[in-house]
Amino acid sequence: MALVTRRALLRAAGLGALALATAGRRAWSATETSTYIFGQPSEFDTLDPHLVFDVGRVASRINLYDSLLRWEDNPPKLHPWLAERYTVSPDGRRYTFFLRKGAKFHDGSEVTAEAVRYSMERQLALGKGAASLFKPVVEPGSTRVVDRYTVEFNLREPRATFLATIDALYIVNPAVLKAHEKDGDWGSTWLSSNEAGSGSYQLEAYNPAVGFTGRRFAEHWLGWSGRHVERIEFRTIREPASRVNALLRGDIHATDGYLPADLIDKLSRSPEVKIIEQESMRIFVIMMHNQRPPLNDVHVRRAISYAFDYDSFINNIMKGRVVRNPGPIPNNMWGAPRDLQGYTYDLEKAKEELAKASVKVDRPLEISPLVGYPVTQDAAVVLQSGLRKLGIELKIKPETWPTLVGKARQQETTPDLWVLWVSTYYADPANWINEMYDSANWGAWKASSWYKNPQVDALLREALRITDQAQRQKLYEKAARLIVEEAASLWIYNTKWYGPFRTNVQGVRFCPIGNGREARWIYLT
Amino acid sequence: MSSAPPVLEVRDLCLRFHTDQGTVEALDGVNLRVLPGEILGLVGESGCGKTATARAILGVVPAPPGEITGGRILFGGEDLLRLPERELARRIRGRAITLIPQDTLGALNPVFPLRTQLLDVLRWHPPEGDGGLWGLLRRYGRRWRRQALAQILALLRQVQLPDPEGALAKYPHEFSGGQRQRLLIAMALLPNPVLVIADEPTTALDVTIQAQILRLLRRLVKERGTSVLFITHDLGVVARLCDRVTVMYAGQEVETAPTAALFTRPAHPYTQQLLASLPDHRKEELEGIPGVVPSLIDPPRGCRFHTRCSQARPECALTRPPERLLAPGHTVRCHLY
Amino acid sequence: MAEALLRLHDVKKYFPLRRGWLRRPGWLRAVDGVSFEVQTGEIFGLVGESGCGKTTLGKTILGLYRPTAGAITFKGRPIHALPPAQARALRREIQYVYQDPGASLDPWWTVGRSLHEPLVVHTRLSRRERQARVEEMIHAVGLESAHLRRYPHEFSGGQQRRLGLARVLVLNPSLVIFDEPTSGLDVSVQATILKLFKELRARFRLTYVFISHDLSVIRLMCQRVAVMYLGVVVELGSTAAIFDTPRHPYTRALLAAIPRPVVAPEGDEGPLLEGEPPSAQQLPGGCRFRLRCPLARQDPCARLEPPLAEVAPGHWVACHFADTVPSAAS
Amino acid sequence: MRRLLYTAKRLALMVPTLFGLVVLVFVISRVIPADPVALLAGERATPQQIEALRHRYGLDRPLPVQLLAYLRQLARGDLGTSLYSGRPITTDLFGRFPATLELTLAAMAITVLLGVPLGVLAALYRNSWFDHLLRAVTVSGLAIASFWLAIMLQLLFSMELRLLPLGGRIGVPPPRALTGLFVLDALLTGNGAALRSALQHLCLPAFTLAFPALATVVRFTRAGVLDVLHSDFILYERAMGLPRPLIVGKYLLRNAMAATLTQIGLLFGVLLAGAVVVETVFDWPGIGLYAVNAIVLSDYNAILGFTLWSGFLYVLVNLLTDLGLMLLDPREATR
Amino acid sequence: MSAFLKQLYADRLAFAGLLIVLALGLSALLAPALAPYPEDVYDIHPAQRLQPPSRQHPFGTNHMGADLLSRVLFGARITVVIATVAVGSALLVGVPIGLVAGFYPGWASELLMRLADVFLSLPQAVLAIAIAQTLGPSIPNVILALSITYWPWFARVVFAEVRSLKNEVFVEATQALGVSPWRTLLLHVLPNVATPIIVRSSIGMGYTILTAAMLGFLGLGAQPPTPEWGREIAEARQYLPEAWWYATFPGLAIFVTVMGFNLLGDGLRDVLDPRLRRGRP
Repeated sequence: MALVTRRALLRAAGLGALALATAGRRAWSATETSTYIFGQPSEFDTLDPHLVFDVGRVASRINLYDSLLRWEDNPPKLHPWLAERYTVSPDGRRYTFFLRKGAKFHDGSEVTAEAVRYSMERQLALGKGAASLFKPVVEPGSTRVVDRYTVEFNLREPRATFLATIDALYIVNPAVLKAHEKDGDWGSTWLSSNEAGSGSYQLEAYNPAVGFTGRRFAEHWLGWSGRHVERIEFRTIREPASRVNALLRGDIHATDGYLPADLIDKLSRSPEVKIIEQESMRIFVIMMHNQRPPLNDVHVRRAISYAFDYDSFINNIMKGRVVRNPGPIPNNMWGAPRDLQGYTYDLEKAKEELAKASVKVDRPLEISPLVGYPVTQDAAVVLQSGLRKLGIELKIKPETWPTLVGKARQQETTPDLWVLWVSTYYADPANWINEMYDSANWGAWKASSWYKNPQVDALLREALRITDQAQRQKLYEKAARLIVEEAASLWIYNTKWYGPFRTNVQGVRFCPIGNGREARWIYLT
Repeated sequence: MSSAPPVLEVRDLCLRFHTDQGTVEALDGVNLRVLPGEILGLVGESGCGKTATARAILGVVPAPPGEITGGRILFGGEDLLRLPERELARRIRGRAITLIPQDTLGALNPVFPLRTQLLDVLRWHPPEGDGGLWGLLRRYGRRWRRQALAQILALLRQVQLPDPEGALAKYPHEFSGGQRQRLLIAMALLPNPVLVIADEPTTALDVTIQAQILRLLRRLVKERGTSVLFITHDLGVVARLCDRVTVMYAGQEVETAPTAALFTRPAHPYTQQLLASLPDHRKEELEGIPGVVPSLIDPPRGCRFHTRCSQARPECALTRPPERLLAPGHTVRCHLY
Repeated sequence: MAEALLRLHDVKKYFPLRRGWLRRPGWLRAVDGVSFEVQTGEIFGLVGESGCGKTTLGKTILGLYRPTAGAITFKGRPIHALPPAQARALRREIQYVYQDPGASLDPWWTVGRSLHEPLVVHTRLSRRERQARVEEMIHAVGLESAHLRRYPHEFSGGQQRRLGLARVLVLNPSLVIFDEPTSGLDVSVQATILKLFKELRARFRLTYVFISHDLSVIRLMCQRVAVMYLGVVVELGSTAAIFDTPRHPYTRALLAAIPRPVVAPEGDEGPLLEGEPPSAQQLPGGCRFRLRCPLARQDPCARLEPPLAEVAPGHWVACHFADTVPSAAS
Repeated sequence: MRRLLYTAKRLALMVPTLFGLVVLVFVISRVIPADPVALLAGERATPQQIEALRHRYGLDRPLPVQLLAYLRQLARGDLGTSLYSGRPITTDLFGRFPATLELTLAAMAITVLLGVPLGVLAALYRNSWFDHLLRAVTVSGLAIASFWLAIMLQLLFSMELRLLPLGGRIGVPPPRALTGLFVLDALLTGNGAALRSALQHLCLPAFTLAFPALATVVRFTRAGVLDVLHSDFILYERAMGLPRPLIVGKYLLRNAMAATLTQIGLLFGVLLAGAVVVETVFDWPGIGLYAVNAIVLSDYNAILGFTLWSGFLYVLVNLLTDLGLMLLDPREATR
Repeated sequence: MSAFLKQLYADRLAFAGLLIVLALGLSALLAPALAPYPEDVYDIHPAQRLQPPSRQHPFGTNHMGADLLSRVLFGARITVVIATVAVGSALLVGVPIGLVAGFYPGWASELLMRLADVFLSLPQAVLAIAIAQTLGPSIPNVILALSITYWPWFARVVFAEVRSLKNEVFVEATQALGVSPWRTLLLHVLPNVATPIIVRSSIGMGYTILTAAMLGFLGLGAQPPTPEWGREIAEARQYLPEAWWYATFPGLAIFVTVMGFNLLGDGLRDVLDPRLRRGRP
């Protein structure tokens, strides 16, 4: 009775809405070619490039700011950017960058070595975002301005990954920031809603709830080919389904490439949308607490690794849109052993391993998926189902990302297991294997498996000290095998990037670091 | 006794209420006449149909559950029961016939100041020939309002309401019960009606206030020559106020007489026993009426009093006694006569 | 003369006034110095218009209100400041019949259970003994045992009065206070109820305090009467004295205002009071009746509150002009 | 004068309630099991650094001292800083409040403009088929989970029929900000495209939000009108020959509205709470969505700020309701 | 009792409400027997994910390939437990507070009611969100949050009823008879406020179920694999519009259940009102 009523009511309301909708169809379609609109999955809480260092909100950094070097394309290649060239001292501790002349900030002033020095000091002082990359090697105050266009970084020790990470240091305009500085905050209150960069686009409007728009910076040092857009808009649309619908209807031109598989399927059926498929470097991992019983027993960890139904997860739930990644380094990154088999779903072997274990699994284990990321939860449920068949109870206790990051800092508070992606912050195996399994990194969330193996430690540290890639590759492959052998974590898949774009979007250059958010190459037809 | 035609004549009025428990025969052939300029008392105990009669005359019996099943209500030669609702509201209610209600606080709208309520009564009951839309619009004008307020104030002074100017802006709850009753009298007299129906207007008041109000009401209506149908259960009030009395019992009228005659020579056994029930220190023992008022869902046939009547005869249970004239103006319905 | 059953001495009951949110201090002087005695076996009438404090006084005697000042003695024992438990125990002897006894019965309880309750609380009778007592009483008030299984709303107004009476009489009290026991009743029912009251008093040797605004009922029922006006007794005396030779102008006006079922010649209604009584929250100084009094003068009425003085044996009046008032009423 | 006094009294009564609210929120905030400071400190902070921060924010002091400090901070209009964006919570809330306000007002408008007439009609035609139909609708209105209704509406109107946008607040560049309410701004600036888009985006969320409230208003209006309909003064007004439209439209409605108005005040709380889920489903960038974001990010300061702000609004609206009631019914002021 | 049922039966909607509530109780109790695939609460079959309603799966399957009907049935358990415990504990706290505060005016009572007012000065759902969020997502915490936010409603209702009951003549009359206050409170006052308490409880069950579902929807409630209805809907969102059944059926379950409690509450209000109550002959 009530249902019929409601349906009738809906139909009536629908007729009313029809009148509204047909009248305004064109109004919300982005048909003009001068503005590029991107559907952004998460909000830009802050625009300060030194506060945030995540993949989701890279767009404000990469489009409004420049760095010394920039990763482009896939596989990623490091291109000169604000710096024309650089030199490394023989001991591998001094990096000198030579800036191109004439690069301008948006206020018209020139980008100088002082700006680079200021940016590094600011990044270190704020202690957030990319600071974790530089803190271990760059002492505050150690950066030197050689001349107006030359700056040198003096590292504490040789670091093979320093170059790979230097694109994470975004150069800000010191003059502007000093003008807005309050109580020694390095201007961060002001910069959270404003911009002081030299990037390809300059900020036009910003509302944390809605997103931001940028206008093309005509005087950008790289110049413009003529194939570009005048305005860019990154509009926050949190729900994946909403983004997909907006894209299908043409409200937006593009959205993120890590959509749930079902939605990618749906998009791929539309003639108005093209999907650009790229190998990415974003591995999906279930961390295990290697120091806490019963997980400190390698047999228990192996049993758990055998209890996850990888194929079912990848083929059914992920619809085959990801690839199995059996080890700690993305398959498509050098350093990943080509022939590594890894673990398979095999309950018999799992039971055997359990039998070999010296400790009994006598308590329910806890796993924490990430709130707001359904795939992590799905993985937890799949593991839960497998472990249940071994007689192990797995409790699911979702936590938010910040909470987990906080908890993963200490052994006592780190959950038994937790689910996450490790993305490409810089294109080097160290981004994964070093940060995750070198016990020197204990205390950072990436290292929250609390894995410790002196042999692995030695291999990984050696790999950081030397710069020869072939040599490093061998060290990494060896370390990777050891880590997999000891089942330090569950490595499940490496993401593929399925960038959905309206068919009139051209010039997309995907790079795992920028995730296709860099707008400067894009134009509309 | 005037021989002029009655202002209001109710003939054989029958009224039912349909309830969950059954059909209540609230009125079963009620007759009464109000003569020009007189105050007719309608007296009876609770549930005897006094108020239902008043509502039927005003045409405000809630229907459903109420249903008027027979009779006529003649007013100025017209049968009010046959008038359409619109006509009733326009010409009769609040114009030719007005009401003084019992519950003074409940009857006044609590959220409007007095002025609004008084003005609306006047505004919607203009003198004949000014009923069109233009007339109505004019009556929302300032000039009409000034005149109307003057008229209202004059009347408020007549009912001796203290501070009449200030009273206009006040709300009902800001007056005492006695003051509200004065107000309601003023409101009832405002359209200069032919007939005022007063439904137990002094029941809730203290005796000293009641005496004031009764005296005021009698003076005002006598000055204006307005007829009054005064409903009460208090025989003392009847004696003080009314010219004639009609006594009702269980939905029927049983006796009508000039007031003095009723108290000195009550004819109907019910009237007699009612008078005997009045507390009187000179009598050693009080006489109540034995038994209880019959249920009106399935009322006794014939004379409805016969179940409690000490002088009942067999025919009393069969037919309702016809009206008999005992003396000029004194009629009774009883088989004894 | 024996010791009075109940004695009130200068009893006052004030209620604090909360006016506005600032709680300006102020008192509603509901009962403002009342003294009288009630003899064993008599019916004592308390008469006055609404707001004169008669109900408050009744509840103060019962102990539901604690008097602000003054003393109440019952059977020679002061009862105005008893601790709660003792005050409750005293209610076995003093009972109160509410104006609307139907409302004084718990709607969820059968009448029988309600009638049992006083016995459960005050006695250690067995269930069977209680039942016998309750049945005796229900018959005494003219109802039947079958009625005990019904609920209060199933009774008519007159029957509810009888139930109320039965409920207070099961305890066999010595003093019963009636609060407007017949208001709202039709005269024919009122007559039978009043008759019942008289019968029961004789049968159970009760003393009544009869609170009413209805002078004719008071005159019929009571031996002695106190007339109250705005919290004080203005006249006190035998029924005959009050009704035949009223001394206080208020009593006279009250008597004149009663509508009597006698047709009087036009205009002969006697003196009517003008105006309305002032609010008990803002009493005038001096005599509190003076604003409506036909006899009032500036001096002494506005200056002095007249004391209750004996003008004839057993006849007390509180008026400066008690002597000058013509002693014969209509 | 009496009205003024009444207003003052109501305002004075607000103070202890607000104080209690602050204490309540404070208590909730101090039983947090997780450690907000650890979040604030960043990823590689040492225990010493965390301790220093704890000291800096006064979190190592006794609770009463902290409460005092919190009160002082609130007195300055400072709700604290978002642990995530680093901006003052007040800035964040004020930036998003217009969106919520617009949504709430639209829902309230639908509720009142539709609910009151429907309630009056249902009462006047009691027990008719219309009344029964309306009863069915209102009963379901109170039983439906608003997030589910929202999803079902999206499913029908946005995904299947493709008539209305799935979410968001506007599909074109927003109109120049004058009031922050897009519909109003678009009207004021004569921006037709923005107006159309804003209205289209407003349709579903406003209706979703309004639906349960609508049910309440219809029920209470109906009950109120029925109550008044049987009152003595309506009978008296009829007996005094006032025309029915005047009685219904003027005398009856004003009385019946008292009950409805009280409900409308209470409903505001329902709408505010409803906004949390409705904004989530429809991606409406208001304070509700902000709160949900804050939940996802464990941004305690933001959640508490939102809670406090909601409580404040709610108390304020109830105050306004009471004042409205006083204007509507003069007896209120003397109570 | 039979008279009571008869009256309830006469009010067809209320009776429908009673039937729904009984059905809910039954399915909660008998979920393991009724559900076609009771194992699917834990088990997953990714190969059969998101299948539309069919004979094998009348409600279809979810994104893990579990039978939705089974999960909805088991969800009734969670719902019944959450609502019963939350309303029950709110009742245990709120009713005594309201009773005592209403019957014994004084500063302590005033303080208690002021405290209730403070709780009521926040929209209940907002407060529940704040509490559930600070406590962390789990069913006990949801119950706690709901109880903390719901007791003031009982206290308020009971307080107001007791206040007006105190002015009823029959309560004063028991005092006049010399009945002790505690006896009056328990034997006379409490039964007379039973009706509003029962009605409040029934409607409160519906309301609590809605709020609990909302918390679940926001991810503040039960955790997987618990088949809680609100969370199911949240999970289902990303599979719309294709897997329409996934969001539809848990929502319908909420709708029907809450409707049942509301109808029952409405009906009880009429049936239990002592003024309308007909005594037995």
